[in-house]
Amino acid sequence: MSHAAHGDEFNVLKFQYEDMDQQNDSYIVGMWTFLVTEVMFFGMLFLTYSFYRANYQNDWFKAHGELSWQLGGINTANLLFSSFLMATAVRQAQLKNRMGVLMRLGGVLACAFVFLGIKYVEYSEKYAHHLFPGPGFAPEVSHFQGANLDHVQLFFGLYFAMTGLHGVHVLVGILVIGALGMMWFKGKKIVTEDYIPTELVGLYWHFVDIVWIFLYPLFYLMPNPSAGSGGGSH
Amino acid sequence: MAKSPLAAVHDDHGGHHIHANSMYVKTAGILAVFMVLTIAAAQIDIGHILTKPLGLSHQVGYWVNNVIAVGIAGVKTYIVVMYFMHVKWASSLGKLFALMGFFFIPVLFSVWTDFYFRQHEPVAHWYNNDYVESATPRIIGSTDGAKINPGEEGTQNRIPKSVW
Amino acid sequence: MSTTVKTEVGGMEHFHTNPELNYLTNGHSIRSWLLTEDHKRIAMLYLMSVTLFFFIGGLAAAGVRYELMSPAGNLMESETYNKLFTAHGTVMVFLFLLVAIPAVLGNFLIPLMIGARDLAFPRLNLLSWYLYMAAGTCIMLAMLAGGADTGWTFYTPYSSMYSNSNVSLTLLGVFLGGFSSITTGMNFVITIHKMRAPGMTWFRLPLFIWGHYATGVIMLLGTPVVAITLLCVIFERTFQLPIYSPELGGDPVLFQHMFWFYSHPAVYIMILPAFGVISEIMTAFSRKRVFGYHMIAFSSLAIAFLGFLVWGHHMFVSSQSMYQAVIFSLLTFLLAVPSAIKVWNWTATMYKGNVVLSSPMIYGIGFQGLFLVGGLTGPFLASAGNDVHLSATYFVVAHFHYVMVGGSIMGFLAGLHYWWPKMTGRLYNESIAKWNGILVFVGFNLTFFPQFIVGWMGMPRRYHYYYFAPEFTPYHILSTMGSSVLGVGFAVPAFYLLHSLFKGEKAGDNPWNAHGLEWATSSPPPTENFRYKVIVSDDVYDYDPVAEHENDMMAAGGKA
Amino acid sequence: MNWNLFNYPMNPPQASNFASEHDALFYAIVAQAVFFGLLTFALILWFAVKFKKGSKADRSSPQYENARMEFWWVLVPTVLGLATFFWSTKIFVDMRTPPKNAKEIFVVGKQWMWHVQHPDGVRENNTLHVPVDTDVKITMISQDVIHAFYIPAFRVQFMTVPGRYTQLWFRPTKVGRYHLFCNMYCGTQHSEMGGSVIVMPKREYADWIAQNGQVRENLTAAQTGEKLFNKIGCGNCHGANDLIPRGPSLRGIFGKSRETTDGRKWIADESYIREAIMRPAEKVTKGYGLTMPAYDKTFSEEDIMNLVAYIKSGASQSIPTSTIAAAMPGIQARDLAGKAGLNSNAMQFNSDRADATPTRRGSAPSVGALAVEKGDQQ
Repeated sequence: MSHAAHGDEFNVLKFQYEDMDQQNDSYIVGMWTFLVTEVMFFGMLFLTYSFYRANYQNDWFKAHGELSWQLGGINTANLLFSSFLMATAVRQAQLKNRMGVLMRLGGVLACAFVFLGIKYVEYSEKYAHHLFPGPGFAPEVSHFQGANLDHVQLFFGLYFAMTGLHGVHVLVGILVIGALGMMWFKGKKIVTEDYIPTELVGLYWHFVDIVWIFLYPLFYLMPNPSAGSGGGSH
Repeated sequence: MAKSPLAAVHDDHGGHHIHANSMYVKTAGILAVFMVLTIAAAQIDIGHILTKPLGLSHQVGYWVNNVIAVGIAGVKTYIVVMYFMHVKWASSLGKLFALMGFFFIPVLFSVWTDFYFRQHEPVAHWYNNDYVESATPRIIGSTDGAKINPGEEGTQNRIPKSVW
Repeated sequence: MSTTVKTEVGGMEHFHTNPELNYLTNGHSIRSWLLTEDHKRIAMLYLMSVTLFFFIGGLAAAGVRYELMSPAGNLMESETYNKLFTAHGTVMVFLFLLVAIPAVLGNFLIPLMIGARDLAFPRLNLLSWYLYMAAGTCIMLAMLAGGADTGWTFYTPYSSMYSNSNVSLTLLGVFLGGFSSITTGMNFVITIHKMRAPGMTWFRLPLFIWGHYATGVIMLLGTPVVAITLLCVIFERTFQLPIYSPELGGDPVLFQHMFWFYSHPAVYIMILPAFGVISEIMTAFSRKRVFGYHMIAFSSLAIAFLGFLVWGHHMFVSSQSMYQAVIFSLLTFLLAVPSAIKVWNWTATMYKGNVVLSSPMIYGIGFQGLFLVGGLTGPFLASAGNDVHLSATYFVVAHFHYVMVGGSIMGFLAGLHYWWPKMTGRLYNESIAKWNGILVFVGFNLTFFPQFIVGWMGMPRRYHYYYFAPEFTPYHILSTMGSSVLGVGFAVPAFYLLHSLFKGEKAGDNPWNAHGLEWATSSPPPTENFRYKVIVSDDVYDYDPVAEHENDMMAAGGKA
Repeated sequence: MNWNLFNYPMNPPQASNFASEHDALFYAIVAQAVFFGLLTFALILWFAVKFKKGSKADRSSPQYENARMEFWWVLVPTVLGLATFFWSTKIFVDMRTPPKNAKEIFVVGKQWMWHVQHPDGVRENNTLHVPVDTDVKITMISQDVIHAFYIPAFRVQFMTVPGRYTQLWFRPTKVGRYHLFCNMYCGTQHSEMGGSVIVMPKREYADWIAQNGQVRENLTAAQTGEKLFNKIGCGNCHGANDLIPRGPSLRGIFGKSRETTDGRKWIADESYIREAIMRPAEKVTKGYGLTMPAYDKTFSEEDIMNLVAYIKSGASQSIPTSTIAAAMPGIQARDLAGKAGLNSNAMQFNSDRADATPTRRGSAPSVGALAVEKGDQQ
């Protein structure tokens, strides 16, 4: 992240800024504007989710039984822990403790890989059960206790779209954290002299956590919408 | 204004909050508690509990369940944003932009009013000429709603089933 | 800005390039252009690319117009026609209108106007151009591979399940273009917040900046919504993930909600920067401070905010709830007010000024005339009862062309003429430019006014032929004739502006004798924009019409 | 109001209860727009001339803010806007609330035709016959993509959405033939999706309904084929001549050479015609789009034999004359189609599946197939 236009000693302060305060505040607020766009990005998906859920409560309740709340729960705890590690990594960056940062970033990466691993297990199980929407959608009908399979398919459509996009964000997070870790490892001034780059990556990672905080209860922990036994879908 | 940018870093050093480790540990602890709460709350069918002793509709309990789930997620988000993401100590500009997205989500969700109103519109039912306040909550265009079998309603002679 | 304090900055010399060099001459290699982080060079890159795409979109429009000249539709196949109007819409909206003023004029001028050395994130700025070019490449590739035939609105389920054409690639292009737009918006918002020179308070900002601030906010908040919406359509086409599929109980109308949630505010992305340009031009050529500065500034923000609450007026006849439609109709009428304020404030600015009718002003007045018609035909469509008949007819087509072409493109041309001497350091042929401004105005009205009538008679939009309704013919013929004139009007500036690059007179730093920070630096500006530290102590638009008039009178008296 | 430009009308005919209401509002807004537009632009031009740099006009005490003036130009558009809003909302709500006893007609939109079914069981394609001075409610659904049912002369329009019924209503007030359009872009032949609305005197409408209900017996294969041809409404696209761009005329094609869009040449023999009916996608005549649905599930082999017999016999449809005069000048090509349709629209489809989604993408049908199968089970 160094600016080529001027000498080495100035590669922390970019030429368009007057001082570090201005630069740092711009970076932090800039990251937040990016996160605002991300909020809107996922917001639309949550909106779509809420319509269909409200409409097809019973079918979706039956469909959600295919998801394992235990696996999702492990992932939730996992992301929470990684978020904590990330926050402390930023603290270590403020303290300019290179090893501290590296260890915590390594922990975050490990958590991210575990997350993706569990996601892989979940996805491949869904795929093996023919729950991926589209031409191959051929679920075991008995699993859904008479739910309208169209709506079940809609459920899995949104499930794959939303958790998939979240997964993509985790992947991007891995790349970014990896790059940041490399910089710390090599002791690049741009990260060691100033904690802001680490903070920016941290902000992104926390956002990824926040999305999962909503995804988990909405997909994995649905309450039963109908009284007593099963209930008719409409 | 001739100070070197490197000097600026050192000058600023004290300006940034370096929080105690315990703050992060506490925050993570609270988040973990909320996580357990979410899972626990989801295991309880509040609708089922409310229906029998209190005589409340099952739907009420269902919505209580939902509100708890989303509410806890909201609180967790607030905690993450404020403490992990340091918005509590951010400049007012930072606060503004951190909140902007969350402010615009309700604007986005105002699309819901359309779907809400559709239920309450005086729609003439398609196969008989009377107005019916549509009794079933057919909020969105569901194919179930569309595939009406006239035979059920005793108006079977009006429209041959075949076209539809 | 005579009283702007100019002091040399100690310790910053290393930022300074050779005083002989400006941003254009500072490096001649292709690499120095393609990897530049200089906002001015990126603006020039954008200028070249939007011009290219504008003419591609224009060719498609010409095809559409010539086809409609006869009712039989015998020039091309329906399929070709559908692809042509889709290409026209997609290219013009996503590759030209959304980009033209913000990314060219905004990029170039925002740092200059607020006294900064560059935008807050120069590298992001370059990335946004590359994303834009990737978007353009995708859309062009899709066109070459046969094109999409969904219309630029990509309504589901036609786009997601039925169309056989290259919809996914086109959508991918639009998606990438969306991210280009987001990065530009982020840059503008942060720059305007954080990079203002000392003394440049919010109410000393030129209205151009206010317009772009509002635009940036819309880009940030709206674009991601449409990006994900279109991404869902791609998912639906490629992975068959059902998101809007009505067969499975999905709701295609939800797509329309999401699409217009962005695409209505997007209209303001196109027009708010043009408002900014016109505010600058009206003051500079009336030689008078803009009338009601605060009103105009706040009306921009009001438009940006209210703009997010009116999308439903695109859906009065698309099975949206009746009550919802009524609410949207009301909000739309309210939204008309800030636009009306602006037009009247510009008019009042001219009152008791010293109006100079140079070419930017001609385009500016043309903008006012056309935008007036565009704005005043808005209430027809805002009133739900009327819109039931007019929705999706040529009336709508004419209305939004008056706003988009008459407003946005006229604004772009006006701004380009106004700042061309600053951007290139050269003067173009003023009289050709003036006459061309009048030509565009006339050609535009000839093209689009007949469409109001034919739309009112019920001509549906996106029809390939209308042999069954020959009563529409004369209006289409008129419209096509007008479009030829308009085409010439759009082509001519390309020639005289290019000519000026090589043969034009040297412009000098401030050829219009205008006030504003951008005129206080040299033309073309140096890479670091200002060779001195900028401290602002004046109010914006610090013109003195009375004194100037007295000078004029004395000069005239002296001659007599 | 009837203005003309070169003998062409400048406004659509007023043929329903909404037309005059709607037009009054329209012209009121026109008046507003013309007044403010001319006023403002005249002011701009006048200022540009009067205060031209160096002119002698008075510039003393220029104003940069004037709260009172700005208040007025916030207030005036707000008040006018609200007035217009309430007026238009009244009309809009009227349009969206059909009266209780309206005659209900069902419409299915599909690529690229309108299927109309009258309450009495009479069906037609791309034409809509309605009695004058009767409240008519159209209940619509789309079979594939979104369409919009638009009758300019009635000032009514509404989209048809797959998966949900929508409706509009009107009361025709003037006998005549009016345009019917699809006004939501729906694919290649979008422009072709439309026809005429024919407003008839009440008695004629009753007669028309009665005529179309009758059944004739004891016919030859060709005659049966002709009946079927008319019943299905083939003549709506395959007219007496090649004027209808949806499909070629079938008159006398038997034994002739035909060229398909892929450049192959065929002799129009029995098997060719059969193939073209059952799987039209493979036999699209050069110069035409694939508009025709596949009828392989619709017809029995017997039906197809009859149809082939009819086409073999020359397929010389009689073109009946309509009692309805064309309301618009110069309607010719569509007129022929419409008149052919007048005789042939109607009656029942044999099949359970008027399933016509020929343009569905190659990869999608499996999704659709599921839905269709389920539909059948119901």
